[in-house]
Amino acid sequence: MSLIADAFTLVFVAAGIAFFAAGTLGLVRLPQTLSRIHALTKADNVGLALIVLGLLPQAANVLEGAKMVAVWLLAQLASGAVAQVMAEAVMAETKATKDAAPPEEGHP
Amino acid sequence: MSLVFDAVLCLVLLAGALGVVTTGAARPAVIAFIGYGLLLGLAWVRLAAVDVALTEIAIGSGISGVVLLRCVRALPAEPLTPAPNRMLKPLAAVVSITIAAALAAVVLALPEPAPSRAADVAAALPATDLGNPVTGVLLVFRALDTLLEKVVLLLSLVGVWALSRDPACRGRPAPLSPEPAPAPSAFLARVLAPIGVLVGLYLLWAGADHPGGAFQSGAVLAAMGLLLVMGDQIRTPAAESRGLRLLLLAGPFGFLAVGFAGWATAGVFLGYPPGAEKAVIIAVEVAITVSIAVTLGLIVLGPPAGEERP
Amino acid sequence: MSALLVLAITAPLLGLVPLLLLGPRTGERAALGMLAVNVAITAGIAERVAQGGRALGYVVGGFAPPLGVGLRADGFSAAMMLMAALVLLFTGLFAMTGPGDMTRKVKARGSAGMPATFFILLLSLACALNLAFLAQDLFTLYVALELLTFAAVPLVCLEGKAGQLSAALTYLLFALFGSVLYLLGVVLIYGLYGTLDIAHLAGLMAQGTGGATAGAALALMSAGLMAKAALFPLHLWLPPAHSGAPPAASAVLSAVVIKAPLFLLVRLWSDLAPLPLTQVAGPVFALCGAAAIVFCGVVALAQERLKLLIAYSTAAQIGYLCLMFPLAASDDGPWSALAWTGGTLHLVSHALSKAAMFLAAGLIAETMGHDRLSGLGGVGRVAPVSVAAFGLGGLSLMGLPPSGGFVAKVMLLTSALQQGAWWIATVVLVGGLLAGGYVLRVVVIALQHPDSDAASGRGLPDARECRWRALIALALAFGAMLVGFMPLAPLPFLDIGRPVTWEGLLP
Amino acid sequence: MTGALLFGLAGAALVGCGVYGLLTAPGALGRVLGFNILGGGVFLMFGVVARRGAGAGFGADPVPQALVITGIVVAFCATALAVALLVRLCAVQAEAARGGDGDKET
Repeated sequence: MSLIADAFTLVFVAAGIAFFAAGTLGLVRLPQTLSRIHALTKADNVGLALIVLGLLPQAANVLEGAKMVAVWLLAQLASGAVAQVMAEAVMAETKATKDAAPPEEGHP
Repeated sequence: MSLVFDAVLCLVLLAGALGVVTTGAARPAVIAFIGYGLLLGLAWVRLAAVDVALTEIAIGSGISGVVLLRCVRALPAEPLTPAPNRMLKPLAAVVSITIAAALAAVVLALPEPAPSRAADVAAALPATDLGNPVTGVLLVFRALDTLLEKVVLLLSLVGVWALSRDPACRGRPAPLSPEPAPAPSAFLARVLAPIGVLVGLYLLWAGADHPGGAFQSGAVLAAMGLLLVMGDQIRTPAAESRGLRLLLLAGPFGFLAVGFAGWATAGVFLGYPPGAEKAVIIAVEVAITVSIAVTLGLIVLGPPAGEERP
Repeated sequence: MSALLVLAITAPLLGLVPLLLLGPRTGERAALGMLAVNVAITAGIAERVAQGGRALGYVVGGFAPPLGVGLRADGFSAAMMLMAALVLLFTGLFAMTGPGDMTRKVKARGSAGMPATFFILLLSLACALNLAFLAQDLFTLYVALELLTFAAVPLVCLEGKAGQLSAALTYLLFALFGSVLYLLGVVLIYGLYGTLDIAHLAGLMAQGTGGATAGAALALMSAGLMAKAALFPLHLWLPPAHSGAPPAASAVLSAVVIKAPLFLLVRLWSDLAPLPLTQVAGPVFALCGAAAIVFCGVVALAQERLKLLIAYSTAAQIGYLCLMFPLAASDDGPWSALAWTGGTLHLVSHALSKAAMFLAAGLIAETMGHDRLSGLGGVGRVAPVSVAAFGLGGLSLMGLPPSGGFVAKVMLLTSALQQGAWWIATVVLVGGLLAGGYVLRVVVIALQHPDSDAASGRGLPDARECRWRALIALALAFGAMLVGFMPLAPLPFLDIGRPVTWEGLLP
Repeated sequence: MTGALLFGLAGAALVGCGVYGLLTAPGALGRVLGFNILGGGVFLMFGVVARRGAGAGFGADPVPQALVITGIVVAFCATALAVALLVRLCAVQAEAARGGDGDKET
């Protein structure tokens, strides 16, 4: 039983790490900020999900497992919302530079 | 195996620190610093200091990061930097490496077995009815330090407020952003803030017996408050508000009041009434958590912008 | 167990409540009341120490060191506390909104009382200083130093001008660098001995178990304290910060704030470090002190602004304390005790005279509208009391009788000559000459006939000095002179409670 | 215990990094960051001392841990005050640059 659980963990965590690595590669190599954000959020969310899933059999009790799932859910929520906010900021910035207006910094 | 992990962690930590100090531009340096803070938190977990790890991540990396990022935005894009002396960097490198090497030698020479107060704390802790020894040291054995450090926190807010254009420190802090909050921010604030407040309260409640406590909880609560401000869910409070001032004073002066009460009940300043130690300690923790949360939040928001003219 | 020690730390804090909750005028009165209470408490402590002939102690929370933290007042700390409390009270009175301050004419000149924030910072300073003089735990002392920094830095930039802000920022960065170095020393000490209590550490260190690490820890802590005390060569932040601040702020910064790290330096090297180590470190400190006295003294001579001149004089005068270390660490019984008394007495008398001089300089600058020395000809006619306060305070800096500075410097000089330390004696004399140069230069300009100031082509303004404020400065200057009526002998009071121990003080 | 030693060496190296940052930083913000790195290294050494002092059923000596928590909060206060000063200084300087040669110091 524990052997199966360990194998399950090993496979899923390894897969999760692969996704994280891919996301990081995207962050480093992709040319545009928007595509970077895309790569990072998508790949990392899947990666985190796989790692949490892989670790679930190792949880000592139900509460601990529930905490791990909660961590994943909160990360989902935060990364999704933050990615959108950042994307909007990037769009606004590119628009501002296109209009050739000096970017507004600080408060009026 | 764990030694390999520690070694890798140390190397990444160092790389992060080097990244912070060698990156020329302000924004990447601050972002690298935030990442460095998270890694440092991991190092604290490896050193069996979970309380410190929580504090480091919440305050040392999280709230400090927000303060620094705000600073980057408020500074002019091209800071007026004189061309650094050619010789400066190699010279500085030599000095720093010498210092690091000397310190490393000192660390290696620390005595074995290491002196420790762990046994004293273990002997005295049962009398306080607490399960978390760090909370015991902070709130009972070295309560004077903690009380005065609350005053330091209050004083740093006074220092920030003293930079207001209004000498009487009135009005609300300038908004975090001149534009209305984007929809995802508002959504995040509405959904995440209640959960975050719950987490903060849990950290406070757990702190008596498990890792956690007033600082960690206060930092999480402050972060949730800031999230609500960023999401336009609440307005920044006015600095002259009597209620706000009371919240700021609750922690340090509540603690001080308990200290004086200890004089009456336990016969010594900052003592706790025999038999009711834990209840009183938790009451103190609640008061200082509230003050920490409000103070941290206000420090991030910055000096009040002066009295509003209707 | 003496309750007064706890009150000395907590009473100033209680004064913050009305300042933060009630109106500025009520808060200001409460703050002044608390500063007066602080004087009463510290006087009470000094009286108890003198009466009992031994130190007072208090164990906070009932947990004895090394697990808990203790407070302890010996003769030296009682003297320093009383001095600091007096300076803070007088400065508070100087800064209050006085009669006639609310008129528009005075307000336009910017001479009204200080804002409520100033009094918050002043009370916090009182708490931080008392803690620094009383705490016996190296980490509690760190908290005290930080409290001091956070109360002192905003004082520099209360008016929010660009020069003040950048001076405050430099000051803060130096102070933070100092704290980190100090903390690094603390962690090494804890790693070596597992305790931070000074009395316990003194016992452990005397056994000589620490080796080079203990020396490194003490050196790091001292370097940190030197950065905070603006000791040469870490003095660069002091002149802009102390000269740019409002006069009442400059007075407390120069008179008492830098005295806390200096006090701790003395604590570290005469109470904590074992004698052989002090004998090694002493000459290094003396060299730094000599360089401060000569270098900063010469720079002070060349200043064109009155407040900058006084600030450089502060950087020079703190050098005298450092001359004391090698003299006091020798095994030469009475003569080393004389040097110790001289050095510590210098801390007290310099505080009083420097506070008087900065307050007087502030009034002179306010009366004339500027503080350029070239335009101050004849200021003695419009600000006679301020000039008198400046001159009397200057007596002490020059080391002329009757003044506290005279007694302190003669003690140092005698001890140096008796021990054959010729170079230290020479530095003491040269420092006195330099101080004489820059103080007399100001006094001569102030007493000139206004008409002789033809170069600037400006007459004296119609304004007159604020008389009651000038009298406060004069009172402080007289205080510095009163210290001069001490007998020229080791003062038994300052020696009460040494060496540091908890024996007989724990419940 | 060797793990603790490793972090001790890392702490020493971080102190070196912080000193380098303080010495070479072009602006005040860089110095504040350098101070924070330096502080982090010093705190880490507290952690090492605590870990070495493990005993009596605790994974680490609780006293240095408590000291570090206090230290982190104080370091945050310092950072916040320095940043606030810097922001205000830049604002005042920008105003002076815009409004000609603004008010002269007295």
